[in-house]
Formats: sequence, structure tokens, C-alpha cells
Amino acid sequence: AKSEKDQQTGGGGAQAGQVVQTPTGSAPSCTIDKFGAAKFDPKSSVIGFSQSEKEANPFRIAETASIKAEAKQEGIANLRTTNGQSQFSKQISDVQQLIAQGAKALVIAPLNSDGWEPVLQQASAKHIPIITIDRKINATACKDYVTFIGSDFYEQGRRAADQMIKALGGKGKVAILLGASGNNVTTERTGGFKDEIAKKAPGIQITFEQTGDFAREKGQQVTEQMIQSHPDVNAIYAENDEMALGAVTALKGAGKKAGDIKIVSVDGTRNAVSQIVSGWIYAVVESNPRFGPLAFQTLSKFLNGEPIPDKVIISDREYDSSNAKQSVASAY
Amino acid sequence: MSDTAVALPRPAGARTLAWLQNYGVYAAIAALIVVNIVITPHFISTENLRTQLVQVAPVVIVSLGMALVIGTEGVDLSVGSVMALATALIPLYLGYGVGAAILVALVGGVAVGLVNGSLVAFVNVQPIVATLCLFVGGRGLALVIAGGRLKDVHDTTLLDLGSSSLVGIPLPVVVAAVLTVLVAGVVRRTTFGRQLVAIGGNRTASVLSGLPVRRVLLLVYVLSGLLAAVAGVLATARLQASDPSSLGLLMELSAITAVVVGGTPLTGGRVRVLGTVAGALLIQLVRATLIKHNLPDSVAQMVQAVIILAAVYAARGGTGR
Amino acid sequence: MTTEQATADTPVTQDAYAPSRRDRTFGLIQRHGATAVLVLLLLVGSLSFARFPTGENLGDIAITSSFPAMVALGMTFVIITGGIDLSVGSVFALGGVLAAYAVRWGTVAGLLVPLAVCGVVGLVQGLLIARVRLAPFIVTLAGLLGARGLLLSISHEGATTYLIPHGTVLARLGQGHLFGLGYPVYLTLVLFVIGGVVLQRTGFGQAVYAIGGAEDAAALMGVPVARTKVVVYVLSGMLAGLSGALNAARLSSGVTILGTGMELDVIAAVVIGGTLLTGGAGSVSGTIAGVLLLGVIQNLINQIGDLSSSYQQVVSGAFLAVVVVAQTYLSRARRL
Amino acid sequence: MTDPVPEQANAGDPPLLEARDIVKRFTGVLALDRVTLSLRPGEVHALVGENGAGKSTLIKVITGVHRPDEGEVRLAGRTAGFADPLDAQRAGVQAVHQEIGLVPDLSVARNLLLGREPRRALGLIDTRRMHQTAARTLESYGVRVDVRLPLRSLGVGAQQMVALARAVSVDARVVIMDEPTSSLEPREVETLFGVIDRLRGQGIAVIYVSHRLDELYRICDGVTVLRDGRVVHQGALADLDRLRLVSLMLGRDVAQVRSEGVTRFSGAHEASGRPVLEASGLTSRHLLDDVSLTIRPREVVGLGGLLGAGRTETAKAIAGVLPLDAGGVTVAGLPVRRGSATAAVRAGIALLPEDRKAEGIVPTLSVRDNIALAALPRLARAGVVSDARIDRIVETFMKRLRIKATGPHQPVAELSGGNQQKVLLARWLATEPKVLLLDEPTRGIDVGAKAEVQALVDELAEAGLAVLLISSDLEELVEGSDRVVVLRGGAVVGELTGDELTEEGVMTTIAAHTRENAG
Ligand SMILES: Nc1ncnc2c1ncn2[C@@H]1O[C@H](COP(=O)(O)OP(=O)(O)OP(=O)(O)O)[C@@H](O)[C@H]1O
Ligand SMILES: Nc1ncnc2c1ncn2[C@@H]1O[C@H](COP(=O)(O)OP(=O)(O)OP(=O)(O)O)[C@@H](O)[C@H]1O
Ligand SMILES: [Mg+2]
Ligand SMILES: [Mg+2]
Repeated sequence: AKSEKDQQTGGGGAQAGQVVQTPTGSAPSCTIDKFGAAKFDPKSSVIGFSQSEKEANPFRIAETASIKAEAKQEGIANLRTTNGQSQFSKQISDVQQLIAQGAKALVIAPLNSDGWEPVLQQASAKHIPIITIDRKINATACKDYVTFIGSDFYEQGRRAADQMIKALGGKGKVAILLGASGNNVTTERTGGFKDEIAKKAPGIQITFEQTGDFAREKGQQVTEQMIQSHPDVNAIYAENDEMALGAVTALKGAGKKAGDIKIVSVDGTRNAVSQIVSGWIYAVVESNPRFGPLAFQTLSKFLNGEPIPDKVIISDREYDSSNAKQSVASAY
Repeated sequence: MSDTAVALPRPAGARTLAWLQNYGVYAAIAALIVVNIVITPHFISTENLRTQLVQVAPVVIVSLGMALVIGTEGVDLSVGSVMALATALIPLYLGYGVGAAILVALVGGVAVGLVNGSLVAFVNVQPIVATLCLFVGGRGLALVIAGGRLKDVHDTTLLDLGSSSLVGIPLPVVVAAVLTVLVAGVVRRTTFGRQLVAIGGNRTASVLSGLPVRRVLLLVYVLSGLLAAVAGVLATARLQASDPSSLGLLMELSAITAVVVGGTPLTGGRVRVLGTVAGALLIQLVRATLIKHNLPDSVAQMVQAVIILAAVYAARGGTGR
Repeated sequence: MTTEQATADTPVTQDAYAPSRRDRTFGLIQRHGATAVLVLLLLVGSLSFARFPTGENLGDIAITSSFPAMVALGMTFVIITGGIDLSVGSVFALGGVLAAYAVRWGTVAGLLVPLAVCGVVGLVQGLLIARVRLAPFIVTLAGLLGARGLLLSISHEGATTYLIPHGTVLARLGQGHLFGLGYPVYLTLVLFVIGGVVLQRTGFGQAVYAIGGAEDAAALMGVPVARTKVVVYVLSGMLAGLSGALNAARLSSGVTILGTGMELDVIAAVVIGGTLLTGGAGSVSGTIAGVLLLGVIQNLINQIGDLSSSYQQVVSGAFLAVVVVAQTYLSRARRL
Repeated sequence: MTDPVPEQANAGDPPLLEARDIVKRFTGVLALDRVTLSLRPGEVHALVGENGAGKSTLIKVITGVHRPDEGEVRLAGRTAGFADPLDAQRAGVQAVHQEIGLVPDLSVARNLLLGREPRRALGLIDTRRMHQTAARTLESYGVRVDVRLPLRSLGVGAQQMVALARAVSVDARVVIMDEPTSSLEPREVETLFGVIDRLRGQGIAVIYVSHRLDELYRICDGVTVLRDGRVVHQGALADLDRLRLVSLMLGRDVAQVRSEGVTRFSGAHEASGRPVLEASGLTSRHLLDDVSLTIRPREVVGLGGLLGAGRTETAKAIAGVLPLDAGGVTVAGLPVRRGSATAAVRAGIALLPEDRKAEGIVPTLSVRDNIALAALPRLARAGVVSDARIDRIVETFMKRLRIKATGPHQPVAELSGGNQQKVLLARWLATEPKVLLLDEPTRGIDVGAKAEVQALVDELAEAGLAVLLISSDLEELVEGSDRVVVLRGGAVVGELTGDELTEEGVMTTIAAHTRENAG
């Protein structure tokens, strides 16, 4: 189930850049005139980047690094970055502050999809183009913001389900290690997974689902409890790699062997991919954080007057035993 | 009238009541265990016992330090950040051997304790804000040290600390037990222990009685930092990774809850070491029960709220405000 | 009064008991230490960053601070009674979700439902604290969990975010501006003025101080201790709920992930504002200075620009330490 | 609120307040055992008994602080059963409690008028009028302070006057005073008696608790003697002589009591040698002005002066807890590090503070731990305390001071005030000090215990200690001291020895300087 097209979009090197999925939503239609912004030279203007969470997990580290690196490469001298520290109110005020500091364009990695009203109002009053990355903002593209670049989390959940069905041969009991409660990513990765399982493999039961807060330690602790209360579980779906790795530690500690319990997770960090090689994890669905090239490419296209699609969905890869070994190096 | 101290008798009924008030937390644990035996499959097994004990060990260790701090009418919010700092320091110094790495991690904890203690004892900052500074900054520092990254730990000696056993008892549990005995001893048998509760009970009186109030306060925060660092080391060994971004998150709340549920009043002047351990166990059992029964997060949080209240209600009288 | 005539031949004491000017200045700074530090910080910020003292930026700080400020107002009352309310972060988020949920029945419902529910959360906590005599810390910790649980169950484990449609009066309440400042800023100011008057000029306010100062003595003096405590927690719950509702109105949606860790920020603001955690002393003007201090620190860190998130935390912790030490030195009471 | 009963009291009136068969138990202690008490309008009734006899407990039951286990309280012939103090106050029962019962951090004015502040439009408190009213009211009690200051900045005596003024200045039918004079000066005591006389004239009933017997005889009509929670005598005070009263309280026979005299000071000790304590030039802005004094071994030096004269401050300065601008202290010739209580204790200085509750006891600890507190370093080896040694010392002192408790492990907060005082004294004696600073050592202590404490002071001086005695009880001060230094406004204004050392002498010295400096 791979819909990958070899259209490298910058970055290059050993690290895998993002690949745009085709077709990319509706036809490109948003132009700078339609949006109502004025042209400016990004190299000499303030560009704001608002990161949502601490750069303390591989995804966020790679995401911020990629934005910064690309900005440098593009010669953008005045990139201002802020970090919401996982507090939504802070991220809102961060972005407002970026606007107050005269940002001409904003790249936002939103912590939450809803609740952007005040920022959008302020930005639209000044006609500041906004590109959101990795999470959508629930608003109107090309009016409130220009476009969204990112993965489809629901789709990631479905693809994880497909891997799970393959791993279990369509029958078995699955435990889910949920992400943080109330988080859009959690909701969508869970929804996609459950819908796909219900549709394609009625033989698979989801008998356990508890939050692991996207953290390794919590994933480990929950798995430890689960092993004892639900000894009949055959597989674990972890909504990010960190929890999957915690689960691996827990399984090792309980004396399980690699492959006894199939683990499928989402993210594609190097650690997780190498656990596929050692047999502990069955498959990983990638969620590529290297947004820099695509984001700035989109921005300059937009500023050049080219039409932009209302969303740019990147095509994420999948890692399993067939490709893990060769891919470890290119994982983030 | 004779020349002896006048001893007034105390009836047995009063003693039972007092016992229940003081030891309600044990009753709550017993009740929860019974409930679990009935409703939770596979509850009575050595593996399960091990899991619960191993998971609770770091919480117990942090709570011990917290109990001392609370005994002085203070509070230490920075314990979670100390754990992060400890875990961040370990991989940096593993090259010099496990001993060196652990030592540095512990020194990190002591350093944080010194800062907290100085602010409280010498600058007279209210403990909650004094320790809030390092609650905020400490984790940041840990992340700076670690370059923001989670690092896997492969040193087998260190990993053994997390996973091996001593006569069948997991090592983290042994460490927690030893520290419990030590701290109980400090509280009961040392000048320092007596002085710290007196300071919590009436600081002015302690000053007037010539107690070295500042020194004791400083030492209390240092101990809290040290114990949190020990917990950080053990947690690192068990996780087999150094994860400064999430290790010890919300630990301060767990520890304070354990201490208070265990019968140590937040108003200070009293320290219940065994009660604290029991408080930590109770919280662990509650969480385990909720996870094992696969309750959705919404229900789990509400149930947890109710159980905590029930436990404190049972132990009412032992706690102040 | 039954005592009319006095035995006032020679007074026992002399004018040595009138406070010296030094003592009075001292008292003034002591009460306004946080404000002094705030002024200092604003000066430093203005001199260091050209983009800091702009109307837009200061307006942003004001609106951003107004929500925690409302919560901190309730917290000030709670802390002065010698209590603490850890539930405010969850209740704040709950208020927002409820407002967004209830706005389908109109703006009035959108405000009343969160006020009522959050008030009830406060009421339950207050009763457990005042009547059952459980420790506030634990009760409100349970409240933190309980309110979050309630929020999650209303929002289907956080999967559903209710929206506040454009153009509703509620949305305008949160988003409207007057003279460059959002409506919530004005509301916050009004609430603080009322709060200050209540605290200083009503019997209830006196009761709040008396209970925090010496609960037993207050009871002996005939202060309705239990009732006052209950009211204080209801107040805190309602203010947190109101703040959450208005914030939701501003964001046009009942965001479910708000408010985690907010309780510590709010408590810090109150304490930095000079309110003693042990109760009995404090002021709402100090609290507003405390909230603004935290807001300004945050803003200044962003002004610095390119700090990584970890360094931001370090700087913010260091800033906090400096502020706290400065405030403590300024407001140090003479001991013994 | 109810109006005060206007007419004069006479014997035929029904009881205004009645307590019937009150039983009150605390965990393990029967504090009141079928206590009955009745008061007529205009009667001033003495309630006496040893420390821990149950006086305060009875008062707390009457005012609704405690609920009685059995029995009932009746007001003007109707069952009252107050739910809380507010309830009692609404019905006109006001009390001044033993431990003051005000809020230290609130301003003096707010304390005085809490719950009945003058209001403006909208029911808001009129701060200005509140301050004026407060200042005026307090002035009529001889207390002139800045009423905006927190109450804690006043001395205990002034606080006591505020509490009194508070209780008396509302419409009351019954006013209960639990040891109101324990920290008052003769002058304040006179003020108080004036107030009580007025209350009597207004038909208000007063319950008066005091350990100072001469006061009782001056103003009380009836008396109830409590012993171990039981009423052992009830009747007119005039029918009882002093010796009989004391013997009833203590449960000893009259002959034995007679042999013991009024105060227990023997005056046998003879000061000798070089001074142990030399304090010179103690100065602290606003509080102390160049105070110097010396005490030799086997000498008791008294500190005289009015409330706020700086006696407490002098003691605190010597003990290293009052920040000093100038001056210093030496013990046995060795200078003590300034501003360090720890250093002072180590040098052998012991301070028994006047405010037992706030500065003395550690309420969360047991009697045993409270006693051992200051001596811990001496009772420990390498920081580890020896339980055996502590037990031995605690037992010794509990016996020697006859501390009344269920045992060494009873929480000290449960003891009666007098016994708490003894615990504190024990705490200091356990440190084997060289210099003993006693600030109101017999405050709130019953006649029996008071005599014991006085004897003890004597004995300690005889054993070679240097003692500084601060007491508002002039008789005690004069009898107990070899020499009295008089303070006023934080400065030494006189010293009395030998024949000059009489109550009148001290009074004149104080008065002379007061008048001299009043203008
Ligand atoms: N809250 C309490 N809990 C337990 N015991 C108490 C409590 N209050 C008083 N007691 C006990 O009740 C008895 C009577 O105490 P009370 O305070 O009434 O004595 P008192 O006559 O006022 O003595 P004093 O003259 O020393 O003030 C004492 O034995 C005391 O220890
Ligand atoms: N009658 C009073 N009127 C006004 N102020 C007073 C009065 N009594 C005490 N104060 C205030 O209280 C402070 C401490 O006085 P305090 O009782 O207690 O001193 P002191 O001389 O040690 O008295 P004591 O001899 O009773 O111990 C004084 O500095 C003064 O400000
Ligand atoms: Mg008494
Ligand atoms: Mg005094």
C-alpha cells in the first residue's frame, strides 16, 4: 500500500526528504492575489516560525532543524522562532508576538487544530500569509491561511492497521497505546486505525487501550500492567515510536522474545526502525518531519504568484522487515 | 500529692480511633488489594507484585525527600526536574565508568538542592516559588545538557541496576527499601530529624530554642534533591534510556500526594516515613487498577479523584490543612 | 457600646508607637514589591528591545495575561484563607469546553453553564475542605483530575472540539476590541477592582483575611469560617470557569488541551504578588502585578529571539529566580 | 442583637446563664465531669482551679467552641446550645479567651472591630471611621497605638487589652474573661476593674478566671472551684478565706498551705563572683536604646517597666534573636556572636519567651520532644540521639516540675496552659544553662505551680545560675529579685536594690519617668 512517487523535494543527502503525495487534494488554485497579500522579499523580511512543542523528541528536533536549515540555505536572515512549550495559550501569544514583531509570513506547527481565531484575525488584517505544517488549522484555506503541508494522521492510522492485519493474519487481540488525551493526532491516528480494522479485519479485537502520553516511560509502564492483566494480547499498536520502544523494554523485561507480540507504530525514528531490524517491532509508518524545504518552496512559489493547492499532503513511507535495514540511516 | 508526673489514663476505644486516623492509608491499601483480588484477573502473582513495586520505587524515593521538606512546612516542586537533570547527566559521563556517571548525577541533584535550600533558608523565599524556579529551569537545563535528545543507554552495569534482583527482589525495590529505613532512622534517631520537624511545627520557637534553622533547612532541600537524583538514576536504568524531556514529569504532584495521603500534614511539624511509602503504594495501586481495567482516561481520572479523596477521608485527623 | 467614659488619665504609651516615615515607606514597598519589580522589568525590556514597548505588543501582553489574571484573582482569595486550589487549570479548560458546548442554546447559556458547573466544582471542593476538613491540597488535586475527566467525557476523550460560531455575542465578547485592548482586559480590570473592594471593604473580605491569619481565633471571634471558605472555593471555580469561557470565546472553540500546568503559573503569580502561601496576607493589586510579571518575562524571552526551547526554559527559570529574590528582598518583613 | 439587661441585679433574679451537668471528654481525658454553674445578672463570678482543672474547657463549652458530651447551657432560662462562637455572640455571650484569640496579621483596628466595622453606602467598610473608632476605644483602655499596624507588632499585654476591649465593647449579657490579667500591668488591671465594675452596674454577668487571688477578692462575688474537672466548691467568695481557697484548689489541707507562705522566694541565695552575663549598649532602632546590664551567678535581676517598656526586647536581644544595631553580650567573659540564637544557646543563655503559643511550644510534637528540643545536641552522639538519655531527662523534669500529662508522648498542644509553661521551663533546664532569661515565667500558672516555679527559680539561682526575671506581677518581681532594673521606652531609667526594692519603689520610679517624659 505504498503510493510513493520519487519526487525528491530538496534536502537530499542521506536523509530522506518529504515527498508530495499525488494527487494533492484539489487543484492548485490559491494565488497571492486571491489571498490578498503583498509581495515581499523573504530574504530581507522577518519570517516567523512557531513550533508547538519542545524540541525534545526526534520529530520536533528534526522539524525545527529542517526549517532553520532551509531558511539558512534560502538566505533568509531574519527567521524568528518561538516555542509554545506544549502550552496552547503560549503558542497563541507567541504567534501574536511574531506578528507584532513585524513578521511578513508565518510558518506554524500548531499544537491544536482549533482555537486559532485571534491569530487568524490579526494575520488577515495585515495580510500575512500563513503556512501550517504537520497539523492542520481548522479554518478556510487561502482565506485564513494559505495552505497546510503535512501528513494525513487518519491515513497513518489506517496504514498502521493494514500493517497490523498483515502481522496478525487478520485475527488476534490488539492493545493500543494512545497518545496524549485530547490531542488531534491521537484522535486521528486512533480513528483511522479502528475504522480500518473494523472494515477489513473483523477477526481482530481491540481489547485494551490506554494512554501512554507519547512518552517512552509511560509506554513501558502501561505495557507492564497490560502484560499481566491482558496476557492474551497478540499485538500492540503504539501511536508513536517512543511508546513502542517503551513497550519493547517492557516486553523484554517480562521475558518475552522478539516477535512474540507484534508491534506497529507511527513516526519512523531511527531507534524504532532499527528495532524492526532486531525483530521487536513489526512495522513503522513514517511521519516525516522535514518540512523545511517544502515549506519554503511553497512560500516562494506563492510569492512568485504561482497557484498553491489548499493542502500539500506528503506521502509517508513505511518501514518493515523488507526495507528497515537499508532505511535505518535515512530515518530521523 | 506525690512527686510524680501525673499520668492520666487513656481508654482503649480512643486508642483504636487514633490508630485508624493515623493509619487510614494502610486500611485503604488493604481494601484496594482485596477489591483487586476479587475483580482483577491475574492480580495475585509474583510478577504483578514485582511490577507494582518496581514501578513505585522511584516515586517512593522521591517522596521520602518530599516528606522531609514538607515536614519543615515547605514543598519541593523541582524533584521532577532533578530527575531529568540526573538522567541527562548520566550518558555524558558513562565514558568514565558507571560510578562516575552516577556520582555526577547525584551531584547534580545536590546542586539543585543547594540552590533551593539557599533560597528558602537564607533569602527567605517561600518554598513553593523558590523551587518553582528550578522546576521551570531545571528541565530546560537537562535538555540543554542532553542536546534535547533522548539517548539510549547500553552500559550493562547501569542497566543491571534497573533489571537485576537481589535474593529475588528487584534492585530498585531494594534501594527504595534501604533508603526508607535510612530516612526513617534519620527522622527518628538523629538531631537533624528532630530539629526539622520542630522547625516545621513552630519556626519561631525553633529559632528561640537555638536550633540551627538555616542549616537544617538547607540540608533538607539538599536531601530532597539527592533522593530525587537517585530516583532519576534508577528510572534511567529501568527505561534503558536517558529521556530528560519526559522523565519525572508530574513527579512533584505524585510525591506530594503520596506524602499527604500518608498522613504528613502540609503544615509541617510531623513526618510519617512509612505512611509516605504507603501513600505512594496506594497511588500506584489505584493507577494499576485503573489501567488493568482499561478504563477510558475520562473515567480513570474521575475514579482516581474519588479514591484519593476516600483515602484521605479515611486518614482524616492525621492530616492538617 | 457599653463603655463610654474612659480611664484616660495619663496614657501608658508615648508617640514612639506611631510608625516612622521609614516604616511607612517600608510598608508601601513591602505591599507593592511585585509592582516595583514589574516597573523595573518594563524599563529594562523597553530599553533592550525596540519591538517591546509598542502598543501592539503591550496589548498582546494584556490580553494574554487577562485570562490567567482572572483565575489568579480567585486564587488570591483562596490563598489568603490559607488554602490552595490546584484544580483551576482543569476548571479553566472545562469552562471553555462547556461554553463552546452550551453556546448552541445562546450566549447566555454559553456563559451561565460554565459558571454554574465550575461553581459547583468549587462548591464540592469547598464543602469537602470546610465541612469535612480535608486538606485543600488533596481535595483540589482530586478536583484537577475530576474536572479534567469531566472535560474528557464531554468531549469524547478529547476527540470533539466544540466551536463557537462566528458572530455570536459570545464570540464578540472574547474577540472585540476597544482602544486597542480586548474586551477581556477591561473585564479583568473591573473584576480586580471589585475583588479589591470586596477584600478590603467588606465583612467577607475581613473574614477571608482573618481565617488565613488564625483560623481558630477567627472562629472564636465569630467569623463564619466554614461558610467563608466554601464561598472562596466557589469563587475560584467560577472565576476559572469564566476565564475559560471567555478564552474559548476568543479562540472560537472549546480547546480541550488548555490549562495543564496553569495552576502552578497562577499560584506563582499570586505568591510573587506578595500573597503569603501560609495565608492571612496578600492583595489583589499584587496579584495583577505578579501575573503581568510572568507575562512580561515570557514576552521578553521571545524578544531575545532565537533561543532553543530548552534555553528558553533555563532563561525563564533564571528570570523567575531573579524576580522572586528581588521581590522577597523588597518586601522582607522584619522578623521578631 | 439583644439589648443588655438594664436594671440592677438583685438576688431574686433567675439565673442569667446556667451550665447544667456539663460533661466534656477529649480523647482519653475527662476534662469536665458534671460541672454546674449559674450566674445572676450583675454578678462577677470567679472560676478558679489548678492548671488543667478545666476552666478554659468550661468556658469553651459555654461559648459554643466545644459541644458538651452531656449537659446543657441555658441562657435566661432557655436552652442555648450554641453551635459556634458566632451563635453565642449573637445571643450576647462574649469571651476573652486565654490564648488571646485574635488574628496577629490583621491590623489592630480590624481585630477590634471584626464583624462590626462601621459601614458606608453599599455596606462597604468605612476604613477611616473604623480607624478613628478603634483608636478612640483603645485609648479609653490606655492603649495608644497606630491602629493600622498589624496586631502582632504589639506586645502580649497590649494584645490582651485589645481582646478585652473587643469583647466588652459590644452589647453583651455575659462577658467571660479567661485569665485577662496574666500579662497586664497594675495600671491596666485597674482599667480592667473599672470596666468590670461598669459591667456589673449594667447588669451584665461576668465570669472571671485568674490565678491571682487578690484580684479575685477585689472584684468577685461568687466563686466556683474546679479540681480535675469537678466542682469542689461553689458559693460566695466572701465566705472563703484565701488559705481555704488555695487548699480547695490544690486539694491539700489548710495547715500545709499556710506553712508555704505567699511567694516561695526564700531570698537565701547570695550573688557572688564576676558577672556571668554582661550586656552592654544593646541598641536596636525604635526598640532599645543603649541598654546595659550585668548579672552575677546566684543573682536574680528583675526587669521592671510598663507594657512596651522594652523588657521583652532586652531579653530577646540578649538571646540573640533581636537584630541589634549596636551592643554586645558576653557570657562568663566570652563574647557571644551577635544575632545568633544558636550561639547564645551554646554559650549558655536560655530564654523562656512570654508568648508561649507563638514562640514556645511546638504543637505538633509530644511533651517529650518539646522538652528535649533545645538540649538535643547535648543528648546526641555524632548527630544520633540517645533515646535512653532523653527519656531519663524528660522523666526527671516531668517529675520535678510536676507536669500533668497522660505521659511523655502526649501531644503538648493538649496540655493546659500552665503545664505547657512548665514544659518550656523544662526544655531550658535540660540545656543546663548559665543564664536564664525568664519573660513572664508564671504567666497563666496556677498558685500551686506558681509557687513551684518560684521555688525553682530560687533553687536555680542558688545552684549558681544567673537569672533575669521579667514579671508584670510586681509582688513577684520584688520578692523574687535581688535587684530590679527599670526600663522605659527601651532605655534604663533606674535601678533598685536593697531597701529601695519595694513595690512602691518600682512604681514610683516608673511613674516619675513617665510623667517626666510624657510632655
Ligand atoms: N483540645 C484538647 N484535646 C485534648 N485534651 C484537652 C484539650 N483541651 C484541653 N484538654 C485537657 O483538658 C484538661 C482541662 O484543660 P483546660 O485548658 O480547661 O485547663 P485550665 O483549667 O484552663 O488550665 P490553665 O489554668 O492552665 O489554663 C487538661 O487536662 C487538658 O490537657
Ligand atoms: N500599652 C501599649 N500601648 C501601645 N503599644 C504597646 C503597648 N504595649 C506594648 N506596645 C507595643 O508592643 C511592643 C512590645 O511591647 P511589649 O509588651 O510587650 O514590650 P515589653 O517592654 O517587653 O513588655 P513586657 O514587659 O510586657 O514584656 C512595643 O514596642 C510597643 O510597640
Ligand atoms: Mg485555661
Ligand atoms: Mg513583654
